[in-house]
Parts: sequence; C-alpha cells; structure tokens
Amino acid sequence: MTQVLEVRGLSKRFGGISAVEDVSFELNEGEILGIIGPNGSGKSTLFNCILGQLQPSAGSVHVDGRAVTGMRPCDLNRLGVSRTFQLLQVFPQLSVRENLILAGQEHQGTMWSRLVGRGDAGLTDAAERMIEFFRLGHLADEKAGGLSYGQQKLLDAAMAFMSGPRLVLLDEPAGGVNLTMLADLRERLLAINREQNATFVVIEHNMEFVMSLCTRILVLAEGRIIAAGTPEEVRGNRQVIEAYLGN
Amino acid sequence: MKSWNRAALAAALCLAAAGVQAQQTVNIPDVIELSGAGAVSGTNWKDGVTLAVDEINAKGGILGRKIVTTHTDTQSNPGVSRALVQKALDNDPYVLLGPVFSGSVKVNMLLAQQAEVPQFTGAEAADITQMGNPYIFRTSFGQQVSMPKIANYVRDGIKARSVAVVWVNNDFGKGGRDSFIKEMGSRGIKVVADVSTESGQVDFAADVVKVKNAGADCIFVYTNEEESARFLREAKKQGIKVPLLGETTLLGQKVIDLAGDAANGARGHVGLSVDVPVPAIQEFKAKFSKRFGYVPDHNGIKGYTAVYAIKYVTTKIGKFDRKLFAKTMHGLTITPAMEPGILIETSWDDKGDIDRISFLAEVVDGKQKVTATLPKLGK
Amino acid sequence: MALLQILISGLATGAIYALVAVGFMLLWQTSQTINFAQGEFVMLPAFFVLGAMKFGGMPFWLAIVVGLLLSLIVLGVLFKVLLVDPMLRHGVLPLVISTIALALFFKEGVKTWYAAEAQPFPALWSNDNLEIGGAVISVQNLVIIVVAVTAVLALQWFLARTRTGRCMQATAQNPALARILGVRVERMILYTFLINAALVALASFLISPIYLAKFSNGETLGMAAFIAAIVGGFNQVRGAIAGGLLLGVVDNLAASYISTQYRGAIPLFLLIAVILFRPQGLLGRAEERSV
Amino acid sequence: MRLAGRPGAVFLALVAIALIVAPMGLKPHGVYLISMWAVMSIAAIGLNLTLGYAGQISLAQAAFVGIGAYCSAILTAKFGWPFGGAFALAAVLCFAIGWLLGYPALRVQHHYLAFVTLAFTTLVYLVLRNEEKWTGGTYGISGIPRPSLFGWSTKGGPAFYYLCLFVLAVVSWLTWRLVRSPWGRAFMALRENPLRASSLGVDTRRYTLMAFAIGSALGGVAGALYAPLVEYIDPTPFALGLSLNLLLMVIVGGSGYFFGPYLGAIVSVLLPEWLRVTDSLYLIIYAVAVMLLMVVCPSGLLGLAERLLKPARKEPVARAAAKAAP
Repeated sequence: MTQVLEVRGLSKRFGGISAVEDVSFELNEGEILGIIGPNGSGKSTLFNCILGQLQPSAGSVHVDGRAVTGMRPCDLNRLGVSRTFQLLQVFPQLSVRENLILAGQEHQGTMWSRLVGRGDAGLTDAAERMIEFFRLGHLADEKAGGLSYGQQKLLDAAMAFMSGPRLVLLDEPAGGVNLTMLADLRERLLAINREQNATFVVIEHNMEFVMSLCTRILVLAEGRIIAAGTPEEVRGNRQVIEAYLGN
Repeated sequence: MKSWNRAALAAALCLAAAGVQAQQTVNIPDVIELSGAGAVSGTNWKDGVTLAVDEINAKGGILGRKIVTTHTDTQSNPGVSRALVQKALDNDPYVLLGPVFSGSVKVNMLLAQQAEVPQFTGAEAADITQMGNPYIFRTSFGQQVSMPKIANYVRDGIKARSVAVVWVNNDFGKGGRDSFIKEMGSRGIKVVADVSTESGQVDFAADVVKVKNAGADCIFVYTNEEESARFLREAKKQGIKVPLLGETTLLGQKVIDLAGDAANGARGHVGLSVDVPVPAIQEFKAKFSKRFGYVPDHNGIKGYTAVYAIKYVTTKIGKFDRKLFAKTMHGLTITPAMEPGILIETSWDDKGDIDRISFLAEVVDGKQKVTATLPKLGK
Repeated sequence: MALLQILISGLATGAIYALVAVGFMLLWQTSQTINFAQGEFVMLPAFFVLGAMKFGGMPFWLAIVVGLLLSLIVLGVLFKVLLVDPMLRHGVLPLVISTIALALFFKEGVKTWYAAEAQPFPALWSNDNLEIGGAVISVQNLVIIVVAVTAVLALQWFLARTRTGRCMQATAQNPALARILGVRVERMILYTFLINAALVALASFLISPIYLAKFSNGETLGMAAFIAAIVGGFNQVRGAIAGGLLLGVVDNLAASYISTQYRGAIPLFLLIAVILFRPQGLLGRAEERSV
Repeated sequence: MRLAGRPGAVFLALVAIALIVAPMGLKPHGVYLISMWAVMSIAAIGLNLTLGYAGQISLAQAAFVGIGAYCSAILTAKFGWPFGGAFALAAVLCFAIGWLLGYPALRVQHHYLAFVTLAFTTLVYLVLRNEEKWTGGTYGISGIPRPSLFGWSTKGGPAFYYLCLFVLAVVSWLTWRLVRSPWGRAFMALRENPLRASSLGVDTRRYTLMAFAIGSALGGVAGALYAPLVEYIDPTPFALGLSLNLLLMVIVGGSGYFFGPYLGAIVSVLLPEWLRVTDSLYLIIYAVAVMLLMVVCPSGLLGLAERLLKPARKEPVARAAAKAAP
C-alpha cells in the first residue's frame, strides 16, 4: 500500500496556548480515517494546519512523500488535496453546475488557457457526471444559495471530488444534515472510496456516521492523540470515554 | 449718432417685414459654474446677467427683441462645460456668456470660434486672449494686466524689496501667482516665500508661520474670498505687522464682513468692485442687493456689464450679425454716457482684452477706502 | 516658537476633526454606516441656526437651540429612518451611494435655498487671543479644544460607565447577542445616531465663527474626519480623538516643513500606512478580520 | 443577468442599431453626450469587474481614468505620438499600476481597501496638479488632437462618437468573454468566498491582482478616449468625485450584472442632463432620485429587473460584493 499523507510532530500554539501538540499519523491509499474528539480538542486546527490555512508552529506534513508544510491552500489543492468545510462553503450566487466547474477548472491547463480557452474549461461533462453521482440533477441550474442545507452539503462534498483528488479532508460532513440525506452522503462517500480508491480524512461528531464509514479512527483530546485504532478498538477505550465524559 | 439712425432703420425694416417680428427674441445663453468649486463666482455672474436681462427686457429688449437667457451649470468641470456650450451652440445663439473658470473657457472658446459666436467670459487667465481667437471677450482684467498694476504698487507704493506670495492652488490662483512672480522678477523684487494653499482650506496657521518667518517686506495674498478672510484672521492672530496686499478679492466688502477687524490695513489693487466710489456702481450694488439679498462681488458686475455691452454693440450695428458684432467689439470704447449699463468706461482691444480705470485701495475701519485711481492703460 | 505655534494651532484644528471623527466612528460601529455625508452634517447645523435667525427672526441663543433640535431630527432620526434602515440589510455599498447623494443634496440645498457665498456666523465666545510661551492661540480655539476633549471624554465615560452606554457598546460589538440579552438594539442604534447628530451640531457651532458657514465646507472636513477616525482606531472613542489631534498637527507640520503643495498627501500616506500595518488604528484594539 | 434566448438577443440588436443610427437624429450636443456615456461606460465596466465580479471595493477608478487621459494627452499633444500608440500605452500603464495597487488588497479587504484606494485617488490628483512640468498643473493640457485612424479623421463629433462606440463594443465583447471564462468564475468565487475558492485551487492572490489590473486598464482606456473627446484636460475631473460617481454607476446599474455599468452610466451621465429642465434644482432632484433608487432597489436597476422578472424566486440574499464584514 502506498502512503498518501504523513503528519509528523505537528504542533500549533496560539500565544501560550497549545491547540495541537505533537500529532503524528500516516494514511495509506484507500483508507478512510476518522478524527474524533470533544469540542475544542484541536480537530479543526489540525485540519487547517495540514491544509496550509494556518502555519504550524512545529512539525511537518508530507503528501505522497513530498513536503507540503505551510504550502498555500490553492497550491496544495492542485497537488490533489481537497477539503470540505465545517460551515457551509458553497458559492451562493453561482449555479450548482458553475460551482462544480469552478471546483475543477484550476486543475485544467494554464492561467492563459483558462482566459482564452473554453468558458467551461471542458468540464461540463465532468460536472454533469458529478451532479448525477450526487443526485442533484434536478437542481443543476439553481443558484447554490437557493438549495436546502442538506443539498448544499452534498454540493460541498461534490465540489471536493470534482478535481479527482488524491486525498480529501472532510470537516464534519454530517453536521446539521437530516437522516435520509446522511445515509445518502455516507453511501456516496463509500461508493467513491470503492470505485476510485479515494482516501479520506473525516472529522465528525456523529459517532454512528464515523463508525460506519471509517476504517481507522484517531481520538484527539486537548490537542494530543489519546487513542488510535479500528472503530471497535476505539469504542472500548477507557481514555476515550473519559475524554468525552470529562473527569 | 449715425448708428442710431441705422438702428432705427433696421428696426423699422424688421417691423415692416412682418407684424409678428415684435415678438421675436434673441437667444443669449449663459454657461456658468453654479455648483462645485466655482459656484460662488458663477452665482454672482448669473444674478448679474439676470438683472441686466430683466432690465433690458422691461425696456423692450434689444432692437425690439426680448433676450432669452438660459443659465446652465458646468459643475465647474471642463468636460461638462464643453457639452453645455455645444448645447448652447446647437440652438443658434447670438452671443455666449460665461464661463468663469479658465480651464472651461479654454475648452469651449474653440467651439464658439468655430461656430463664429462671440463669447463674453469671466475668466482672468492670461493666455485666453493670446490664442488669436477673434470671438473671445473679457469682462475684467486679465492677469497680465492686473498683476503689473499691483506689482508697480509693491515697488512704488510699498517700496518693498522682498515679498511673500500666498496663493490658492487652482487655475485662478496659480495663474495669478505665475504672472505676479514674473512681474516681481522684472522689477528686481525678491520672492522670499511662495506658499500654495488649498481651495476650501480652513487652517492657515502653518502658512502664516511660514510667511512670517520669511521676513518679507509685504505679503501678497491671492486666494478666493473666504480663504482670504481666514488668512487675514490668522495673520492678525499671529501678529503679522507687514502690509498684506491683494488684488480685488482681498479688499472686497465680502472679505471684510467675513474677516471682521482682521481685514483692517489690507490694501492693494482693485480692478472692479462694488465698493469703488462710482455712483453708477453703487446704484448697481443697491439694485442687486435688493433683488437677490446679498452683496455681489466683481463677478456680478462682470455678468451685468457683459449683457449691456451686447445691447450697446447690437444697437450700434443695428442688426443681429455675429461676425460684425465681433469686429465692432475690437477697439471699441463704451462710456456710461453711451450706455449707462456699462457702469464705467470700458474699452476692448483687438485681442478681446479689457481696459478700464482701476483703483488702489485700503481697508480702513471695516470699509474699503480708495486711495488712488489708476488711469486706463491706453491713455 | 514657530514649532509651538504650529503644534497649538494643529491641536485646535485637530480637536474639531476629532469631534467629527467620533460620530463617524460611532455610526460605523453600531450600524455599519460609512457616512460620506459626515462633512455636510457639520456644515448643515450652522445653516439651521442662520436660517432660524434670518427667516424666523429668532435671537441667536434660541436659534442655537432650534438648530440643535433640527439637527437631532434631520441628521439623527430622519437620516436613520429614511435612509439607513431601508438599506442596512443590503450591505454597505448602497448606503455609501446614498450618503454620497445625501451630501450632494445638502450642499445643493443650502446653496439654492440659502446662499452660495460664505456666511459670517456669530461667535459664542470672544475673539481675543492668548499668548502661551510666544505662541498665540485664540480663546475660540482654546474653547474648541476644551469642549471637544470634554465631549469625547464624557462620551467615553457614558459608554463605559452607564447602563445605556454599555448596552450601546454591546450592540456595537454583537447585535445578535445583545438582543438575546434583552438590549433594545433598535433604540441603542437610534441613540448612536442622535449622539452623532449632537456631536456634528456642536462641531458646527464651534467652528462656523472661525471657518465661516459655507455650503462646500463639508468636503474638507468630512475627509479629515474620515482619516482621523481610521488613523486613530476605528473602534475606540479615544482613538478617534488621538487621530483627530494627530491629523491636525501632522497637517500643519507637513505644510510647514515638507511642502504646502503636497500637504494633503501626508495624512493620506499616514492613512495608508496605518491601514496596511496597523489596521486597528493607533489606539484601537485588534479586530477580527477575514484572512 | 442572463439575457438568454431570443428576446434578449433581439433587444440587444435593437439597442446596437439605435446606438449606430443615434448621431443622425441628434444635434452635436447629443452626440457629445452619448460619446461621454460610452467613455464612462468603459470606465464603469472596468470597475464592475473589480468590484462587481471580484468583490474588491475600489475607489481608485478615477485615478486610472486620469492616468489614461494624461498619458494619451501628453503623448499625442506634446510628443506627437499617434493615437494608437498612446492609447495602448495608457492601457498598459494602467494595467501595471492597477496590478501594483492590487497588493494592498491582498492584505486588507472591504472598507479598509476602499479607504486605501480612496487615498490613492487623491494622491494621484495631487501629483497631476502639482507636477506642472509634465501635466501642465492647474493650467491643464489643451489642444489634444482627435486622431486620424487609417486615413479616417475623427475630428467631427459623430466620427469620434463612432470611435468611442467601437472601443466600447470591443471592450464589451472582451468583457463578456472574460466573465464567462474560468477567470470570470474565479473572480466571482473571490467575491463570494475567497477561503473556499483557495481550497479549490483558485490562486486568489493572482486573480485578485488580475481583477485590479484589468479593471484599471479599462479605466485607462476610458481616460485615453476622454482626453481627445473633451480636447482639454485638467486635474479636477479626476478627483475623488469621479471615483464616487463611477461607484454610483456600478451600484445603481447593478453591481455584478454584465449590463449594469451601461445603465449606471446613463443614470450618471444622461439623467442630470435630462433633469436640467428643472433648472437650478436639477442636482437636488438628481440626489433625491439616487437616494430613492437605492431605497427601492439596493441591488441596482438590474437587480430590480431580475426581481420583477422572476417573482417566483426567493429574494436573493444580499450580494456578497455589497457586503463588508466588520
């Protein structure tokens, strides 16, 4: 198995407070890694450090063996690292189709070819397939801002896959989504994982969702990894239960 | 008196041609600064024009035709003024009035020239009459005329060896400053401070400090009215003792009203002003103030006399002929005896520049006092 | 000595800027209103007073009262109800456009219905001068500094120490939370507009005797207040007063020692430098900004 | 706004024909005004790219119109350059300066960016006024020639109008292509959510600079036409007032709508002229009209049109471009 992501000794301090402390893990192709932990345990900070949105105080991040620590998000994305956000992050004034084309266009050609070339950057078909795949067909020409919350979540996820990424980091994909939509989302994610051998990292609070989706789970508390293993192993871990319930 | 006969003849011919001719009008549009930086000058000009037009129309108009005047606002913007002059020219005007800002005049005097329409401008920039345009006429001294007069006063009246110049950095102030400094140079008087101020500036402390430290024998202040007043106040506050000199604006009643006793002692050259002791001008001032509720500045007189000049010349040539009008204007002298509305004897030379008597004055006890009358240059 | 004179005069002018800047900043804080008509707001109350004297035949003191009331109504209540409220939820720009149009409306209105020319305005205090170590300051300037500083300090005290003031601050910082906590947000925003109206009226009455009343006076003042507010700190009352005083002094120093032609440029460089390197202003607290 | 389908195309064709035949039915004054409309439309189209599409609030557009105007005036009137060369240089110069002005936008956003660009406009004005050796200072530059292109003189009003119209048409076509290209999409992404855009591989830094540079270049193009249109320039028309006016055109027309600037320029250039029948009140009425317009349709005329044409839709959320987060 090839290693896709390697995080070594990653730390992030804000002033004197340590949000992420010496976190290390690696991820192989085709894996779905869940990261769980109580609120404020540093999950999102960890994500932002990996993705270049925040500059880590120490440690390194490698993607496919290449050092990407502190790389700008857009450059990282073009190396095949994609993400979704905890809060809704679609482009409300663009249509669903335009959102998807946007998500893929920067992976095609050069700045110049994007200026003089085709308006859709040759992505209409790919966007159409993605729309079908996420079952958004009837909404393709709607403005994204007019979609329901759950639909926007689906679109958000679809956008993350538009560029055919090597690695996708999903930040609370299930948050605020109703049950039917949730089943849909899980099923779609598993399908992509199966069909394209895609690799995921998922931050999630919804235990059931995480347990049924992920192959491996890391538990974060106060910025440190306190447990790691398969869903079953983590479920039975005393430290994890303490971290959640407090002491 | 020959011209009168001709006029009468022309009028008779007109009347004979058709009975409705009496109702005919003559179009004299006014394109002027009514908003933006030039609003004060433009409003005075406009009201002066209005006063004259109403008086003339009340007495039957020019050669029996009523004057129709529209006042359009250039917003003190040359681009807009060009549009408006074009609009005015599209309606076949007899003569064009305005504008006051020399930038705007430079744009649209070319249009008027192409259309062969005479234009009376309120602008004072030196170069306007030096472009060989036979259709442009001033209503006041150009800066190339007024500045030598004040320069002579600096040399002979004040006997100054050095001078500080305070000027407003717009097309009025910069042109005056350049002419003045040139005149100082030719008279061997040193300019020891050259202070530019902003239009609308409120705080003159630093400027006064600057001229005070320069230690000049006198200070020449060339700014618009309210800035002049603010400068005078600050100068008094900081105890400036050397004479403060100005050209027309500094000595106006308006400035005196605004500056209060800080204006006392200010002196200089007055080209045209409602404050000079000429009965016709005092009468004009009274009429104007009664009608519009404020005391006009020299732009009011400029607008007023321009309309009367048009009336006089047209009556003299006896017909509404633009080319002949322009030709007649060159080298013409109008005295109050010939046309009372001209207020004061005025001559135009072959370039459209104006010649009048002017005054040296000083502010004493809150009033402008004329200390000397300077003769016309041509005499 | 010249330097002392420049500093003192600069402080006097700066105090006015500060007075106008504080109101400008309050409006921004509580209602995201960037008021491009703030300068005209200072120009107008003087004409309310002059109008009351000329057309209403009132004595000066009564006209001042009427002028203040009119300012509170027109520049406070009507401005908020007619212009700001309908546009607030549509973001900043439509409101910016409206205040630009409002500035034009006030300027043209005064010019058309009162006068284009500068008007003398009766002084509230004597026009005498005092001498301080060789520098001269007029009583009027001294009064301006004292009143402006007092007004701003009183305002700061009000905002920090009274219940209403703290409610206003809560509204400025987080209207949603303030509403949950039972603060009458709408009323607090209205108070802000009234305070701004009172401040500009005060500024108007203080400066018109010196600067004269003219329809176009707002152009220079508005810009100065604007720069003062940003330089001092967009979220601090004392920042605005520091910004105003600094600006008055810097302007005079620039005119004295750098270039009168470019005197207007120095405050602008100050503005750009502050925004780029210390966007919270010289005295402001750091404010959360999007990356 | 998508003027999709046949009715839209027919309407556009009619407008185009009307613009082409317009000079025949108008007096020179009218021709001058629609030439000015075309020039201001170009400048507003540029600002609409920067502000409406890419969401970067800029009050610097007047400075670019000024730089373009002075560039073309100095080169043609003082150095005898052919118009084409001066025109091209004006565009390139403004592109480069616009690019540089984009750098502050990488540090600050929203109202702070507006303040920086506002300061820039005033600084440029001061330079134009004070550097008399180059710019003629307050005297301005007169005698700016209207060019001859390929032996065709544009001295007359209608001829110069056709030149302006031709440039407007080319600019419109290029802009139309630009906003429908991936660049246009990236600009809008920048406006609506730069953080998300960046995570999708959109190089926000490069696109922000480009949005500024292209918008500014169009300002320069407008300026390069303005100078020979008026045949005289001085610094006053390029002060902050014009920037605010151009902002007004974009917002009133409909920020982020392709046809917004054309309508906005009508409101700003032609409406005051039509209101002149009210004589001394015309600016007052104009100011009231603008305020009413903003109260009734804060998203501009085209925003209103969209709302009226699609009544079934929910009212769109306030445009992100118009939003300045505290």
